[in-house]
Amino acid sequence: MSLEQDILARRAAEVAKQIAKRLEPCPDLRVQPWSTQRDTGVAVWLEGLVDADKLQEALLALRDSGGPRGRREIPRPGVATEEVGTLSAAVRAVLDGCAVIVRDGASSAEAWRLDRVPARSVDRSENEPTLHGPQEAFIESLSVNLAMVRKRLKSPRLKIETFTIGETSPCQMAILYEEGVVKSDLLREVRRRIAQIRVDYVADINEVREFINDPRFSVFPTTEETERPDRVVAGLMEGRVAMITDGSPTCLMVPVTFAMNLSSPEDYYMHYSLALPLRLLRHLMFWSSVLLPALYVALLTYNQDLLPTPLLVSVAAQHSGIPFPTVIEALGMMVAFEALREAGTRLPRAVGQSVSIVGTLVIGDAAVRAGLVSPGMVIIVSATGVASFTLPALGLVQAARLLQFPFVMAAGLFGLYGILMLGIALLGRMASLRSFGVPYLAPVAPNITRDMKDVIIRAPWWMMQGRPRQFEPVERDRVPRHTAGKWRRGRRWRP
Amino acid sequence: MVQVSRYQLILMLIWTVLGTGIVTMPGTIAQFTLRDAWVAAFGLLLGAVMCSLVSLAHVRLFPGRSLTQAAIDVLGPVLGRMFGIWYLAYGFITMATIGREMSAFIGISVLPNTPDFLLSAIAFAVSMYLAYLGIEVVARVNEFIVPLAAVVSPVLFLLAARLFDASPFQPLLGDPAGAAWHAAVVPAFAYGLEFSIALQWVPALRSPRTLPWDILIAGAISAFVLSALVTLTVGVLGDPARYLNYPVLELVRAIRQGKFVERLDTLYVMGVAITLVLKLAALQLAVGEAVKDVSRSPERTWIPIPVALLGWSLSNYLFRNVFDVTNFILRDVPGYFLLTVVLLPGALYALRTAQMVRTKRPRRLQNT
Amino acid sequence: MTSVWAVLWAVLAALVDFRRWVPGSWREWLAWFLLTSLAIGVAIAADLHWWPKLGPLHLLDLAFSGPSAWLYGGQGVLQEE
Amino acid sequence: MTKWVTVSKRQRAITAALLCAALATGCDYNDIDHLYIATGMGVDRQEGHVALSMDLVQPGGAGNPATGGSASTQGNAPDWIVSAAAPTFEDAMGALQAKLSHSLYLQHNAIVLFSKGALRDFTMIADALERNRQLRRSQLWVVTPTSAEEVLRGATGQSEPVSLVIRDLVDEASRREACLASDELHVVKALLRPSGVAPLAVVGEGPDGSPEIEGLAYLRRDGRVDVVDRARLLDNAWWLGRTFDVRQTVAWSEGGRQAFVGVHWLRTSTRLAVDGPRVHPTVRVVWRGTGEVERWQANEKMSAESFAGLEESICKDVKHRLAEALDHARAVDMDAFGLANACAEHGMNLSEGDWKRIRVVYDIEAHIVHGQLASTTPFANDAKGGGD
Repeated sequence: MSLEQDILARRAAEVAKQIAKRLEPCPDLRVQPWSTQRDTGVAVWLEGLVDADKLQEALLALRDSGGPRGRREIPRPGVATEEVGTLSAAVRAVLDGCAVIVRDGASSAEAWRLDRVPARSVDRSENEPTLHGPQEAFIESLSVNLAMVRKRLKSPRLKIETFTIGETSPCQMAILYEEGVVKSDLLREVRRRIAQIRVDYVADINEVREFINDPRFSVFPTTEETERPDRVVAGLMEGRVAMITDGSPTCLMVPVTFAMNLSSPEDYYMHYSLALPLRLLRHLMFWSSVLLPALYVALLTYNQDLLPTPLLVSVAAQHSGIPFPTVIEALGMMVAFEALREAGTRLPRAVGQSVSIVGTLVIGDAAVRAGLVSPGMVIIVSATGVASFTLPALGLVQAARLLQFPFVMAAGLFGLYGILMLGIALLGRMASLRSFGVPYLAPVAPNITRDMKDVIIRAPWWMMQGRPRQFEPVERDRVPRHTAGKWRRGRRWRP
Repeated sequence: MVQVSRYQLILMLIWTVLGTGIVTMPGTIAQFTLRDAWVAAFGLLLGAVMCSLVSLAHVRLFPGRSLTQAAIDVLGPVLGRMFGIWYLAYGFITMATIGREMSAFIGISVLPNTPDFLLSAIAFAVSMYLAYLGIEVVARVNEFIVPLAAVVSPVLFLLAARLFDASPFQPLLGDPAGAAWHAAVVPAFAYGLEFSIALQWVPALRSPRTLPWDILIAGAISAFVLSALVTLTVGVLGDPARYLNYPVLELVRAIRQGKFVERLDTLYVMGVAITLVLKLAALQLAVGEAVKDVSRSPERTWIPIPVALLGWSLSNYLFRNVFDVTNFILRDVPGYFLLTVVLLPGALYALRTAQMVRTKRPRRLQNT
Repeated sequence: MTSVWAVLWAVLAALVDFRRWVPGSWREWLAWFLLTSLAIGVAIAADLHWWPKLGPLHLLDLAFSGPSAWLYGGQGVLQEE
Repeated sequence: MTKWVTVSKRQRAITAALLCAALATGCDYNDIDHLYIATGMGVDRQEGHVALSMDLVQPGGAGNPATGGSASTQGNAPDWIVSAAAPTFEDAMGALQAKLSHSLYLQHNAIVLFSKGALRDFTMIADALERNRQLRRSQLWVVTPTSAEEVLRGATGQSEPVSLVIRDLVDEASRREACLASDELHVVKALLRPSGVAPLAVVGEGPDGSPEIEGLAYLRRDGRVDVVDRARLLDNAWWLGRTFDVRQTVAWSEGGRQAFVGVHWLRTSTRLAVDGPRVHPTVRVVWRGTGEVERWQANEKMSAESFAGLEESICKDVKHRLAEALDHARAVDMDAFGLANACAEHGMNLSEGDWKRIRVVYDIEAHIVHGQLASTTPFANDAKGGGD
């Protein structure tokens, strides 16, 4: 578009016409002339995005005051204003939910932010439920989400930078960090990667995630996604950076390590002694959700010697008469289970649950009765599913779902040896991953002993005075040393 | 910047030496002596001390340089490359030995019908991948394995210790000293000298200065572990340890605890397979570094494939059967390794010192 | 536009990253060629069961069994199974 | 960011081939229902042939709740026996496999049951067993005086494979007399030591066809066997190491009258110590026992003094039993109690047969802890009983 066309016309009606022409066909565009003693003009807005009552109130106030002459002279109670100088800016403002006030004879217009964008209210967290602790979750509005973070972190050092991404549909995006804690290199890297995003529109923060991810094709989540403001605040205080886009109820945090994906916010809201068994369980469950079917196949087809005799006899009895080789049986069952799981999430909620339960029970039972599948296989595959449900990070669940297939194939090829070799390769791959410079397997490999107190165990809060070293925070201690002195020595308050 | 911490280095060295050590060393030791087997295992420490001395000279004279780089520095591009090629031959032969030991071991113990070359091909492929990912990743995988090993191996130890019986060791030190020395030669010169591959990793170390000390620590830990293992093996198996190829495997096979724990040998084989892959990866890193220096290449990503390929085909070709491997280790390796990783580098350092003295003397005269 | 095969190929390429496995300079090519041809030659020799009387192992044995025997304590005490 | 590559046909083929290759199976693939799981092996000798009987698990059998009623052709038993004979052990294995439609799976073999006759060719068979990596090292080697095949066949129809029953029998017995734990490792170890004799558990066919422990057998490296019956089991078990929970009836002479006291040994241990000069060593048998009185048939009141007297006569009895067992071992020329081993551990290598001439002294200390229960029952004094 040429520069000439982009200049706002001097006549307000002409401007309104131009805007309408850009947006045409556009039945929800509203144009309303206004006039004061001195000026005349039009207001242009999209119905539905603008709070009509407020707009009329503001226009009324405008008429009483004598019209806009300069920016400062207009009394606009409760209305945020921006000056727009070009036609395309005016169009964008209209699309953004502003009312554009054009004055006859003026070279620029005003965008009044009177948006009433449809949004849901703040609700309980659905995807990351906990029993204890705060319950609220982010919604699809950036400003509300930022407010929710601000509400929890009343620190003057909490900094919020905004970016606009999306070529066709610009989208506001904010990065949040705690100044003085976050490592400056990390911040620079985040800004650099965000600047490189080229996308037409942003539907969800996942697009941002895929653009700024370290490994391009890794199945492992190298960014943390959460819909819980409390988790975001905890992350910020550890020296991490959070990203929120407008229109997405998910917040992205970097960097993240593998072990963090296995810790649930619940761990921090419960008594610390409970966190140890639960985390151990989750670590175990992650590996069993990846390996269980493969191990079963390996034990049944290659390494029967590892089974105790009574178990072997019972498994052999279950398996006699099954027409398929164990590998095929396993792959078939796994595919069927994945299908059921997918059906469970896609169907309407009321139907979905019954489908997944009924499906597993009825179809599994029928398959066993028909002699198509051995009962052991049904148990193993559903145990794998249950194991993956214990993982708090959805990204890891998806990784486990994907990874179990190659492992079963490896087990079919070389038994335990195949599993082991693939496992080492996977471990190498995981060890080579980095999330914004932080090794993915930290603090286990490379070993950071100080940070181990929040990996498998969760140390009591009074022992976690230092921030995790793996993120190299500028301020290493949560509380300045001189005030923390007596806690540091392990002494606690006694009556 | 790729950097390996001291802790990682020590772990890498321990796995490197114990990788094949736990498979074959108890067997070779038991061929010579049973009563003194536990002493012979400390031969490993002798090798560690030699390597430590060599590395002491190395890090003093060539801080931040690998052995092959040092050779090129001292001997010039032509002679230095010759040394590099000699070192490459050493690396490839060692790799082939390990590959053959591994394929034979796994073939015999868990996958008898799968061709050996296929088994070693997989192991070489995985270790190649690790070597490709770089020394840092190999070090991290080593680190990751440690907690697992720290849990599993004591359990195996304890389970086997129930069958322990001290009579094979009585009377204490009853065998002639010669037999104990014969048994100690292989641990000292064939396995202990493998610590020297750390010299090739020097450019990647965070603190190369402490390398001699780290080798000593790794050597002491490995010698201790090996001695405990050998003691346990001989104590449990008794006389049969003499004729069994893989005594530790038999030791684990003997474990039975109630009705549920009846056969753990496959688990043990898998554990050994992990350490062997890590060992192969560590060697490939060292050899890759040598290839890089010899071909004067700034890149290292192209190296793993040809190195692994050659190591793999050599492992199939050089050793036609397991006896070739055992024979080679018993008859030739001690002298070969001593020459390659102790005497030749020693000569190199002497030469360097001579060069330095010659160049420094005039300067000092000028200074004074 | 990108086809499905291109995506699969890109995933594979990212996982194994073989495009970086190609040598760059002529020296690298030379070393690569030497190592690979040696590997292939040896593999063919093994496949054809071609083991010469005086193989590399025998050469090493000739050279180093003496020094090793000296390490063992002077005389040929090596026991063979 | 992402640089898409254009894909040639060759690359497409490679990708597709890799995807297909992922569905293949390896060389050692052996599905569990294509295996005959052997839980026990019987070795017999038939006119110069080795006869092997395999105890194979029948997964569809009655013992498995998993399949319930689906009985297979061989009936409802949990196991079935297949036998074959051939001149050598390996040939016999081959002949066995030839009779089976699935491959024979030996890794779960729990026992090897030798008939007494089969042990004459022991070295050959032992070598085959020791070298066979498929077999467990922890499997039990057990002897039967009759035919192994009969013992195995006699008991089928129970709820568990017969070889597992035998294994449990021997396991249970070895909890009392440790020497009955005759697994391969211990037997081979014992045979290779200077004495060259190993104790094995003896299992026979009971009156109802089910197996039972019949005693102990000594096996010499050359295949000679000597069976010790159950009556003399305890004497020999005391020589061979620890016992737990065994019972002994001691004859106690008290003022000219005989009385019998039942002693329950909670634990006993025996070890051999070598003393004296290298030329004429003395083997000291150190026997220690802790027990309680279970039956008190003496007129005397139970007291510390009477316990002291009792301990004395127990020592005499134990010594007598040990001496008798040693005499028997000397008579059959088997160094069953490892006198040569003890000397070798002391640095003395005895020549063949020298062990018989070694002086043996007994150092026996019994410790009776309590016996209240035995004396407080109302029937204690009236109970009649005799020693054996």
